[in-house]
Amino acid sequence: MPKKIENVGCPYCGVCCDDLVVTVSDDGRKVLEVENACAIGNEIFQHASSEGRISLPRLRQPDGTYKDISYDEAVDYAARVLIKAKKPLIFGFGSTNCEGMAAAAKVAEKAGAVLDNCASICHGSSFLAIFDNGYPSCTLGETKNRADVIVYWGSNPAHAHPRHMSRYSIFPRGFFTGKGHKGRKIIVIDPRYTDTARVADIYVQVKQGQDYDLFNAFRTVIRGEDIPDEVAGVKKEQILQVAEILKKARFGTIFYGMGLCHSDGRNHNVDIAISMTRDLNDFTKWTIMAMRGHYNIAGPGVVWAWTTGYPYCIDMSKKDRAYMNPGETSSVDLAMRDEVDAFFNVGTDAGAHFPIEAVKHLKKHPWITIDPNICMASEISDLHIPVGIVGVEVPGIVYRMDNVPIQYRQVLNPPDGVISDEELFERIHQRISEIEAEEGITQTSAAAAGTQTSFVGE
Amino acid sequence: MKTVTLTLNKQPELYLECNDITPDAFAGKTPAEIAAIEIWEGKQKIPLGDFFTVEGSAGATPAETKIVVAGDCTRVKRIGQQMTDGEIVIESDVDMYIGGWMKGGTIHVKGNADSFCGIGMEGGELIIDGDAGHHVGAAPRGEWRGMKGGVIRIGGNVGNDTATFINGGTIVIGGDADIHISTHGEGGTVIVKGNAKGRVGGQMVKGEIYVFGTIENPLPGFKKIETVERDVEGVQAQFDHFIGDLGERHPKSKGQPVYAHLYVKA
Amino acid sequence: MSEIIIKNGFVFDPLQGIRGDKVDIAIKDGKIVETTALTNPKTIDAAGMTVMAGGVDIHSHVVGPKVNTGRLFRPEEKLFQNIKKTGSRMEMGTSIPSVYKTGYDYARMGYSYVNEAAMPPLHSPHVHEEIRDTPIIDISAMPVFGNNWFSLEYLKNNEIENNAAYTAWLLRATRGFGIKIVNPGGSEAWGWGLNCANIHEPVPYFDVTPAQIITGSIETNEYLGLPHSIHIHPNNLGNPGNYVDTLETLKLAEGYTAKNAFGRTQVMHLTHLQFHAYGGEGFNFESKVPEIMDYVNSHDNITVDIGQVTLDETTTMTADGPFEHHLRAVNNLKWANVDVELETAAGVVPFVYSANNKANAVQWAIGLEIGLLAKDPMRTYITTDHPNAGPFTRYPRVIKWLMSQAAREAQMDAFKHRDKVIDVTNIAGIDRELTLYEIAQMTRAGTAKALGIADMYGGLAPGMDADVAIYNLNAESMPSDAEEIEKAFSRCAYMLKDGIVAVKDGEIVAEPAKRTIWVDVKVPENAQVNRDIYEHFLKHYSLKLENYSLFEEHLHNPRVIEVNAAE
Amino acid sequence: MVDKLTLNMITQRSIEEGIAMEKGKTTQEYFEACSIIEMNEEDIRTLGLLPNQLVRVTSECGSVIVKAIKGRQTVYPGLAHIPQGVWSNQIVPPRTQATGEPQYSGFPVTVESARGEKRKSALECVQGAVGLWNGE
Repeated sequence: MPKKIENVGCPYCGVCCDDLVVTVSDDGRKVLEVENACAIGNEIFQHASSEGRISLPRLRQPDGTYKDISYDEAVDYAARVLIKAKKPLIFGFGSTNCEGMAAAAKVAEKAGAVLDNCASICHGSSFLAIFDNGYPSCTLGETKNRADVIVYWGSNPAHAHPRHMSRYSIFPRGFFTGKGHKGRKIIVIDPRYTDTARVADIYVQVKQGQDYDLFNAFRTVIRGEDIPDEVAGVKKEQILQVAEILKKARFGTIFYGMGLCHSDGRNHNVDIAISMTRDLNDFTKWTIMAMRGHYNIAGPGVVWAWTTGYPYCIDMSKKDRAYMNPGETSSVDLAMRDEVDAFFNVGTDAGAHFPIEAVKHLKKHPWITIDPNICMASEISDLHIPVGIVGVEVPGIVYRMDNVPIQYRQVLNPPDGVISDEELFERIHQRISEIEAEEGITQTSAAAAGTQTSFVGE
Repeated sequence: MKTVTLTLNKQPELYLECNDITPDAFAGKTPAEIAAIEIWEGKQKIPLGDFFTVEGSAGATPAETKIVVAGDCTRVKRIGQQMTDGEIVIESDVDMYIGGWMKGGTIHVKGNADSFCGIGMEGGELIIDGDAGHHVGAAPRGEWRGMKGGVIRIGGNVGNDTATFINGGTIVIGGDADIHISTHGEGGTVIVKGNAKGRVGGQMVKGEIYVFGTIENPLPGFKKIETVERDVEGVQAQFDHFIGDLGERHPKSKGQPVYAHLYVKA
Repeated sequence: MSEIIIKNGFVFDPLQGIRGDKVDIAIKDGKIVETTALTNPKTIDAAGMTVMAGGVDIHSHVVGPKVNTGRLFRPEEKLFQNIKKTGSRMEMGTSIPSVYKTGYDYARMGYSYVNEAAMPPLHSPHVHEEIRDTPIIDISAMPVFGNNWFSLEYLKNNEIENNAAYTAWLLRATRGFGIKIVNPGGSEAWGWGLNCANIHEPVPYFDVTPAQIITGSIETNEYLGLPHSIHIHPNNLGNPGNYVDTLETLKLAEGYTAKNAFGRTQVMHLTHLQFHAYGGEGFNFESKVPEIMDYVNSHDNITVDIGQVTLDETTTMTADGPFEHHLRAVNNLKWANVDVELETAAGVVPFVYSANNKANAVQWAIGLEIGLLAKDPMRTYITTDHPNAGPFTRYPRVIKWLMSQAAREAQMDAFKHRDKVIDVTNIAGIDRELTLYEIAQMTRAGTAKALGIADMYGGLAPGMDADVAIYNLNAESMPSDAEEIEKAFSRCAYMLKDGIVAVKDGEIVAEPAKRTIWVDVKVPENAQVNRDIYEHFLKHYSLKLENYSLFEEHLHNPRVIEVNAAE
Repeated sequence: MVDKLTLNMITQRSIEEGIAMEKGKTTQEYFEACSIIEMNEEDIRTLGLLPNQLVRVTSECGSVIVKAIKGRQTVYPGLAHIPQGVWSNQIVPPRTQATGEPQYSGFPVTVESARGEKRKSALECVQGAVGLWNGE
């Protein structure tokens, strides 16, 4: 009998839809049907049970081909790479659960690695802005229940977060928003007339790269000061019109995306958006939220903050302490500066998503990919270690774009023998300890280690 | 004043972190003791003497100690970090954080410096003959108490984020500046002899900026109020005087709002 | 299994009335036992030292989303971090330490139990993940209720049974410990950028007053018979003149008596009283501690904790959303805010308390006055509302100030506005110096009793957990230099957790397993509440009911306290 | 009409890219979804192209052959878009301006006709860049 599993979380985007219904075959090996998911989410579940999944680690041979090896061999290889490197980089975690991230942090600390996640090339700018200016935000249910004005700025949920608008922002009827879309004003600010802009009440076409100037104009008119006739390609009249709507909202949310984080000024575009949100709270209630990309890309920021105090770009090479300064300890900068000498690509695809120049630099050193799937990174690695797909084969906690933890379920069994990220990292940690003991390698904090007696775990 | 000369005699595979190359750390030490000071390459701690030859001798106090660093230091970070007194001369290009958090003394880089030089500076003088990277004299991440004092002079161009959260002190840029100058500033002075690209004084509460060249994209939050005659860095000239950032909060002093001032050569 | 005997120490155990006597403490298999039960124990010689039960912190913010936001958005306080790694993990942070530093530092101070003071229910899986990673100390977490839509509706109509059923459900869903109330009604009003300025101002839309929320919550708590009482952060925090609201809030407890099987006697715990004892207005605020403490001293169904300002740079964080917004406008520093759908709101703002600032110095005096004017140290507890008034790592300093008038005077002399501070406070006229026995009351015995866990924690009677702190303080000849007191409480000579030596000479030597404490209440089936829960999740929450309750696998090493309210 | 046009390049997600990526980066769907450049009609005309012809896009750090289309999500004249992924990253400048984030959006490129050339597959792009490509 096929089995119907309800309330399944979707391992695609930061919307973290948790209302999927997945029907799986009797033997728990195949997905037969996925209900409620968007086209992309649907594809993830279908792909999990497709042919061609690999179930053993693969090691690059001198002739350039891959050879299957055992998990024990792969763990040993990975551990030795970490020990040997003066400064290994462990990057990714776009599709890992929090348990896996916690285990990876333990490995990074032990190995004196730099630990970084996809935010480094995505919403890292948001972190920089939050460091400087805070983050007046809310959970998505607040937006659904209260918001009468929604701004999408430099974000395009119609493409990147397909169910965002229907679940939380534009369309749903909430407690104080019983009229749904009819009761809301939607403002889209973007240089492109996107599919999201098509559903907007007001579309503001900002000149690419001049968002900061436009925010500055909004803030200036909100404070009652005058501005030039045109700013960032937008006419003064439209700026005044939108500013009035923002001030008169009962509750508003600004959802912003890569349009701010990836263009000139990066963090400052977000920084001034936060300043504007703060200003608007002198008039009414406004909140702001980063449209985080992957379903659990908020996760590493959360987990590593409680572990090290930093959300990303965490240099643990000193082992006693961590240090963070994007621009220096961020993956692409480390790559371009040749500042790391081993690369772990975990649950992401740096091969496809880093600028190719950065890939070339990293490729000078050992490159290990930990990912369920074949991807660009796996195809240029020295070692590819497959793991179970989180949210499909591996359960666990993930953090939604609003940092709300969602408990994900398992719907399929992983291919025979394939382990989770968490187990893999625990085994690498264990193996590093063993090798260090065998070879008498002393830690930076070796003196201190001598004072540790019995550790009783949970 | 006594001089210690360090010569980098081999290149690291990665980068060297040398926050103890300061008169403070060297003062009162023999060359052998200086050679034993620990520096870092990645997770490895190495004696300074493994990479540098140490000649000459240090003074008894930081004030009496001058350090000359020779050899190609493109891959050496953090020289002069938190130094309080004395002098450092770097003969070549140098990597990040030069003069970071420095409180006194002088550093002279004869080549270019990478990003974060003079970050969190409190006092002293940092001179870079060539270009500097991003975040010159800026605050470290999350810190709202930025540059408090001292002088930074850059001969060439700088990247973005000069003087973010500046509270005091002076930065003089000989060439052009990329976007973001004195963002969130609450004091201090930045002088750009060349052109500024844009976002000059955004979110700025108070402080001063002078631009001798042009601003490619001026912010709408700055309003011209007058044209004034000023003597800046020995140059007497007419400047258009703007106040701003009108989008930002402005405290009152004796009943009058306090603004940041931007002067652009007329 | 392991046996330990602690000999020759001066034992202070208020739960047994032991006042510094030299009593041997016997430990077997993680529990305190009679000395006769030991066969071949290892000996810890505590000669010349002070022995107490492990500390029990009644109110601290150590795990969860707003604490973590504080960690995340303050990289600057970790810039030159340089702590040698001595435990299994590195220690990062100062005002808001990482989970590892939190566990290690509490253990170093001899604490074994911390009650996390505010858990947003929606975020409970996050709270439990952090609990899992916090070493050594046992942790409970109180879900916040005072702005929760269910409770607002039920209490508006005085439906105590329904509110009780919902409370029981939420305690189980979040694996929570008790009823926390933060700025009742005000945080919901903050959903619209508003606040409830006093206990009589109705909540927008819900049309229930904070006073109704508070009395209804007391009735709910006593109906259920929970181990702890309601735990309230009252309205109008931090504003001059707020002592009036505080007194009115305290008076709401009149006529209620504690009904429970856990030895608890109070019906209301009012937290961080220091922030709520202000007279005057504007910048001219003054201490109203005598008025408040007179009331507290004469009403034994109330307990309070201090919330002592420690004059440090710290990070404020509370589920009092509007207050944090107000604070941001005061110091113009970075401001994080999270409104949590249907439940609560929280804000985080860094704050620098300075001895040069008159207001901060007055706050300092007010906090100490609370401790020094307390007639019953079993009902007044030492906290810093960590990290709001200062980090918990300053408890030893607070103890020093409470135990030494000379130390207080030294601090007052360092104030820039010394005389003005003395004018508007009472601190200069108080010569009381608290004793070690009183400190033990304020830091473990009293707090354990108020939390309803005094059968396990806070004392050294046979049968209790073998959580023991041994301080390098000779009770018979206390040091003349008060700094020695601070030093001794900062890094204890020994800290034992469940009979395992976790700290020796102030350093972590082992990381024994820690627990999650939660309260499971049985209530009669309640169809209406079940329906309300179903409806709100169907229409208003942004996630599914089935994914809201904590999955069993995310609860770590639980210790459940069972309560039966079904009869 | 000109041979070369300088445009301002941005790279962002598209839903086609998202679906295809989950299917696999070596699939034809991914190839079709990502090896394209969306330009304003006016700019396509200025280059003397018809929609769906191949162009070479060159930035400060490299060049890539993609198909020029008039996207559904229109860009204004002077702006161009390649969906995030393998092809866009052949030309994205890795400079981060000390933020950690490469210049994924807002960098100058020149676009010119690439008649007679062909688009590389994803694998050829990436493996080729690191010396691992050994033909189909």
